Amino acid sequence: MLTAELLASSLRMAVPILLTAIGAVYTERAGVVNIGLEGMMIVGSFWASVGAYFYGPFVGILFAMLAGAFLALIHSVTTVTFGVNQVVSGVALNILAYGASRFLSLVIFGKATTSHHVSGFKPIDVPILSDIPFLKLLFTDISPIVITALILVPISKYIIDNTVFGLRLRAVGENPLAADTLGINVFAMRYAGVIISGMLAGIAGAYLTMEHTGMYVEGMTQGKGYIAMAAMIFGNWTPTGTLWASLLFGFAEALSLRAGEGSIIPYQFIKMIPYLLTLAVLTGIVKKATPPAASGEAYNRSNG
Amino acid sequence: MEEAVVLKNITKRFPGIVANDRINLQIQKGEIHAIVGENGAGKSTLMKILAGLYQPDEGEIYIFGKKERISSPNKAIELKIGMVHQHFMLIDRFTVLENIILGAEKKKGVAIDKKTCRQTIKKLLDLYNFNLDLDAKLENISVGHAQRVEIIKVLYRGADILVLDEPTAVLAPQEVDELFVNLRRLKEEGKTIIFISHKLDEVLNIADNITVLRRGKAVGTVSADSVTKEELAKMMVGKPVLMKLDKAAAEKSDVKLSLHNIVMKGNGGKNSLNGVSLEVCGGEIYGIVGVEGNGQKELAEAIIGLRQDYQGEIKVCGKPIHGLSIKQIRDSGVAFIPEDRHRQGLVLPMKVWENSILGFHRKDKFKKGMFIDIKKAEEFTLNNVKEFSIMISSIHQEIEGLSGGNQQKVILSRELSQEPEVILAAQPTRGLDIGAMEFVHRQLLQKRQEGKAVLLISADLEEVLSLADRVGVIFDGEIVAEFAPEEKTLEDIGVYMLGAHRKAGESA
Amino acid sequence: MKKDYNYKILALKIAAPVIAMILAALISSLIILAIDKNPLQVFYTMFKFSFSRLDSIAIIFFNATPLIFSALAVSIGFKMGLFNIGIEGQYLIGTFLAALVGFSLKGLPAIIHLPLVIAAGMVGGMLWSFIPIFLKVKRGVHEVISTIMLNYVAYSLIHYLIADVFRDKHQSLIEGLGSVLVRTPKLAESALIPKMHGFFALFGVELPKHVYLNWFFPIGILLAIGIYYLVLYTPFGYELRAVGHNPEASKIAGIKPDIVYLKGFLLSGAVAGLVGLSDLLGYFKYMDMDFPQGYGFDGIAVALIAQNNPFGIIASAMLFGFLKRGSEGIQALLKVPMDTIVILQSLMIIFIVVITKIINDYVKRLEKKEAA
Amino acid sequence: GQKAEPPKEEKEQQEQKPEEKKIKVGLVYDIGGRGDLSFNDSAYAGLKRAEQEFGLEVTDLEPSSGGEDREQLLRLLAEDGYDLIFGVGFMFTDHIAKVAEEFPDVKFGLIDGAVEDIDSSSNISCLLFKEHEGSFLVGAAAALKSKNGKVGFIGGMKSPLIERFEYGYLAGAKYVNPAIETFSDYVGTTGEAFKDPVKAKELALKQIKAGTDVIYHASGASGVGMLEAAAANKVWAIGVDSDQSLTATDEQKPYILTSMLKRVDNSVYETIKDFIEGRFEGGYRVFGLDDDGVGYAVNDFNKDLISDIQPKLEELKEKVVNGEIKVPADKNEYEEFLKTLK
Ligand SMILES: Nc1ncnc2c1ncn2[C@@H]1O[C@H](COP(=O)(O)OP(=O)(O)OP(=O)(O)O)[C@@H](O)[C@H]1O
Ligand SMILES: Nc1ncnc2c1ncn2[C@@H]1O[C@H](COP(=O)(O)OP(=O)(O)OP(=O)(O)O)[C@@H](O)[C@H]1O
Ligand SMILES: [Mg+2]
Ligand SMILES: [Mg+2]
Repeated sequence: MLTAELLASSLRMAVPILLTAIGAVYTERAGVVNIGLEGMMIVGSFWASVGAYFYGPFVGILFAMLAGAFLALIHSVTTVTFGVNQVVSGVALNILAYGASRFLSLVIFGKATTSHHVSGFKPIDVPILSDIPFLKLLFTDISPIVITALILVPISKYIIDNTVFGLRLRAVGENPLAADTLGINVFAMRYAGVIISGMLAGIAGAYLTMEHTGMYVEGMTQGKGYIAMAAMIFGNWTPTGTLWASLLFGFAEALSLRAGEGSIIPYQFIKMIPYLLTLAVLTGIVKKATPPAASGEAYNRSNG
Repeated sequence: MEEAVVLKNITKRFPGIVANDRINLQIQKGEIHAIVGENGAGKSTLMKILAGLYQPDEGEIYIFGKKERISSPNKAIELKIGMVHQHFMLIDRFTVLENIILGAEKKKGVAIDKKTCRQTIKKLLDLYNFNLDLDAKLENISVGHAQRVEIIKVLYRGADILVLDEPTAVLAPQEVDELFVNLRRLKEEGKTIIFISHKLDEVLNIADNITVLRRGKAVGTVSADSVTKEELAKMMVGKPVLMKLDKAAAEKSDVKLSLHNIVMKGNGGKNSLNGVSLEVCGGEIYGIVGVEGNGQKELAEAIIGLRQDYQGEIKVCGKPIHGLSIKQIRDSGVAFIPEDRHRQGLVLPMKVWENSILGFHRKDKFKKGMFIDIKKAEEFTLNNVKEFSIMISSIHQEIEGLSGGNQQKVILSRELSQEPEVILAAQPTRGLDIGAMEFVHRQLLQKRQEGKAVLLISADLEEVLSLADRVGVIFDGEIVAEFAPEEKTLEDIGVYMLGAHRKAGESA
Repeated sequence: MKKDYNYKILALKIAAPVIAMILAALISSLIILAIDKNPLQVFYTMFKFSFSRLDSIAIIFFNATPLIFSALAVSIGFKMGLFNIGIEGQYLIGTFLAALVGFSLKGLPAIIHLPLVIAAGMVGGMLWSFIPIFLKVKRGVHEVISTIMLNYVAYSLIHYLIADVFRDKHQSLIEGLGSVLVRTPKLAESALIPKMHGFFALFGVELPKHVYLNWFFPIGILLAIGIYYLVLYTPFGYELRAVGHNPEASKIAGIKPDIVYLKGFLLSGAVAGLVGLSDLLGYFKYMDMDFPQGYGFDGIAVALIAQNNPFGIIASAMLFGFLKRGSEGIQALLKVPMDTIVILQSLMIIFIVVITKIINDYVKRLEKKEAA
Repeated sequence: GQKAEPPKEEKEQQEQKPEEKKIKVGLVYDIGGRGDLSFNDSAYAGLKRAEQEFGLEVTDLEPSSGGEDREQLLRLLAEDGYDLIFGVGFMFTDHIAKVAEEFPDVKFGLIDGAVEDIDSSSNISCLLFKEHEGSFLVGAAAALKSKNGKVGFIGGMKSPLIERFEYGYLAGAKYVNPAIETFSDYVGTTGEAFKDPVKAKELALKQIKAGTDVIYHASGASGVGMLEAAAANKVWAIGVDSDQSLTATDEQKPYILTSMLKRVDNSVYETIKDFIEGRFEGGYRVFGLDDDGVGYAVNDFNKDLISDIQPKLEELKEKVVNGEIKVPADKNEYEEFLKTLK
């Protein structure tokens, strides 16, 4: 069952989850819960089609990032500046993203549910890896975005663990008051975290549109934004952990596609795996989850 | 000689209270300047203003002669002012190193230059021969070490003016001594140190000059070697409190509350309660004094049933209560006035009348069928409001809007109106103005007349001495001495509180 | 002085949603202009179409019905400071259990069958709300994440049950052509909820045949009133609010927060279990793969706009019902895509939460000034 | 950039003068609506054609994402004085039945759905298609073109309708080459399965890796994922419903062997035409190979690709039309059919 082909499929399925989940790590480590990731993926997938259709893949990515960032900016303003409930804001943004994308698609492409065909980046081979027999299938003509996503893991791990930015990001997520007393701009850090998450979610959407199917189709994110949150939790709020979790979830999805007629467990149950695993993690059955201490709490100095 | 800090007419108001009232203060460069005052005197507030956390409503600040607006913590750091907060500002999940450098990281490109940081810190550690494991996660180190981290944090930022807010409140005596050695060395280095405390011996020991705050006002600055502890105490508390007089004799009845050898684990291996035994009779006020964090909180929580993880036996009116729910304990006749009224005593967004039946809302007298009998509850509240002369616009007002004193009165009225046999009062007057304070005191005395048992836990020595029939000094989770108030002077008690010759005197 | 300052607060609290709606409407107008339509004409048509016709008004009530239940369920969570984002899953499970009881039991008198079906719905909702609250109380799992996960588990589970287990195999094809629905068998007549036509007829109001307004609407209203009194005037409701605002103080006062959370969440789940029943028992008469989804999230919005006030919830559910009906109108009559209304709704939510927050903070400052 | 058409219709509505009353034709899509690259689009094409030809006033509407308001939209059109109203998709079956009863003077067209016991006097005309017959031909084409002797099918939402595509296709393949190996996958079990190109692509890649070199899909918009995968791996793809060679990208066109045409557009057009000419008939109207209601696409892009097998396909078409071959429409019939091959 565990063929290279299955792994390749798992990887493709994992990438959008991974990109968004890494974003989730940034926003959550900064202490802001971002349920709106699903919506940010949606606008990403749509705007990528616009950018790519009129100006080519690079603009596609750019548009996707900007769109995601824009939604994230709204989330920051409402939750960080005004301190409204982070979940509420996220929920509202998801509805907005859905409606706005359908509407704009109608205006721009003349149909609410699909864009025109767009073409993505040229697939590439990863130098060394693509020569290794077993990995060949995994690393020959794959999307540059896949590679970007994988590279982002160590980079993000480095940023979060070893850079000034990362340290301060984690600080405002753990104890904003303490960070504040040390002259760290809590709001700025949180804005940064949220907006990074928006950009990455946007890229994830772009990946679906440009690289995977060559077309934007309404609802093509299929709730991957939520799975990404699950992956982030399952990965224990760490980039590396998120990688493992995303691959695991991607694997589950790839598996569910192969559980056709004949399989013993109905594929609906295989579809549940990511969610059940996440619950298990949160419950401490698999391993103890340790969310950032101040995650989900608005900060304003007077209550400090 | 140059003045490091000059405060002119600093005023800071909080809802219902003037925390700092036109405070003037001069601090010379290179001195250790102590600020003393009772709880709620306004010490922390004043220092938070200096650290840029609060903005004063009025007044001017001069740092090294220059007029400054300390608009933010950043500004304070620029001005080389560093503060060690009463409640530590540390991040549990960070390492010691990360905690120290946070916000003042030495960079190599975008990355943190951990190596240079480490060296810089090592230098400081050696200079003041602190020992600290820089790679330990903060959640795993002791309070004493955490405090060192805070101090190093400040030095690492090159602060010349150090503010330490009640640094000793959490320290064991020998740790206190170490701290003092370090402070003296810092002074030699030419640093200016502002040292906050309400412990007189300490202050006299370490400080050059002492400023006394009382109820938000600066009542004077004296030099340490020209003042005695008595004089200081007098300045702190103000003129001897009147109500001492109308404390009529009440005849003690039988034991209503008894604790037998209570032991409770604390964090860091050592017990927070270490075999506490005491008895409170009806018609008696038993006062517990001690340095904060010596087990007062735990004691109260054990009695009210908030914590069950203790050995030993607690009896209320002869009945053991270990394992009973909080509700059951309350029903068995225990009233509780918690030390933090906002967090533990009230539901701020709810109405006055709702708060005044909190915990008793299921009592039959407040029920009509399946509903709460609003009418009864309102009558009840209005009655309390009259009896306790609570100042409110309406009992349908959210209790948030009330001043601290009136909020405390609501709690008091609620707890005392249920005819309790045992009254457990923790810091009942913290942060109250004199009027409210006197009122609370009179209420407690009245209950005493009525033959109830009152256990009064307070950090306010004067309060305890003026109210209690018997006083127990708690240190390290033990009652180290027990005596009648008139038997001991302030300094004797201070000595017990600091744990020197424990079990001295006619101990329990 | 105190008095009129209380009125001021009241005024502010009411102002919040109004301002939000105006802002949202303004932005939506820009959107409408973008597709060169006339906003005024669009809004006018929405109102005219919705309120100048008997059936529209009844349909607005019908549209509002599920939202009333789901918003009430959400608000119960909010009251105790918990976020039940799992209404979605809870009503799917509830609806399915109701359907199951509806089509598997036969020959019962309606007087017994209908109550059974409704009870089944509530049980289903409670079942699905028990898991997250149990995990929270016992294992400290945050309810937002767990309920989101459980929503997805519910989707898959329901799809499995409908497609593979209880699928109606007895739908006839004509000449073996056309197609049949992937759905449960039709529910027994005795399980269905009666329409309200007869009732309105008593007042000489003849509802058109195609209106599906049924007795779940009045049930929803009664429930709202019930919950209003429960929350404000019963010891349990009192505890809900106390724990919601300050668990620690409540605990010290002798209330057990965990018990309150448990009871409250189960209640919320039970109400959530009713969300889908108006559609199931009053319209579709079977549950299929495309059973309406999203009532849970709309309910959050409705509850927010109403600031969790049960009567406000009825009003804002009506508002959403109107927006839905209106969007059908402008789509059919002016060819304006319904998505403009979706956008309008989401903007409204965002503005509401922000403005409400600002106003509440301002009110707090007012009160502190009062005190100082 | 392409701009939306709607303004055109809108102008007509405004310019419309009361005296010369145009015939009004309305159409309500199934979820997915226009742009589903499938029968919604096809229906729209038919509507447009009729509009141009007969100068009608037309409106096309889309139900909300849940589809609860299908019935309302039908009714609104009926009330708004539309003379002929189409419901696209079997989801409309119950709704059209209800609305048609309320508006006996309005005619209705139901695509893919069958309202029970109605006759020619009814105001509902159910437009049904023998998708299995068309699928049979493309199945044969697939088998004829497959070098590896492996052909695949990808369906959208698992349902009897899509299964008819599946088994017709498999039968066609087996008919020309009983030894051929077949693969079938479905994207999902809900309406969502018609908008999930990501999954469709993965399924296609899976089949391709398994050696399949011709893949046919009946999965609406999800299909673009399959086309993408096929082109990328240089294997044959077979489109569905409308001629997908025409909408595909230049990279994809060379690999689209043909498309199974389900002429929803014709059925809509025909129905409108009959109505205008006063020949509207209720009941069931079946479109099959005989009347070109279904078939396979030949266009500038693929005519050279299939010229070699076209004679064979025409021959099979003949056999199906004259009943020599009875194409299976579901699993059981398919298994029966296989026996007859041995
Ligand atoms: N197989 C796995 N499945 C899920 N999570 C994993 C797995 N392996 C490791 N993790 C998670 O990855 C996280 C990080 O991995 P690792 O311990 O190798 O480096 P790390 O320094 O913890 O990473 P980071 O710097 O991102 O925290 C771990 O905390 C763990 O939660
Ligand atoms: N953020 C705040 N909001 C409202 N009131 C406050 C706030 N901070 C302090 N107060 C009040 O101001 C008064 C002074 O508080 P402060 O903490 O300065 O006293 P303190 O001298 O530090 O007492 P302690 O010895 O207990 O630390 C107290 O009555 C306190 O309740
Ligand atoms: Mg790590
Ligand atoms: Mg203080």
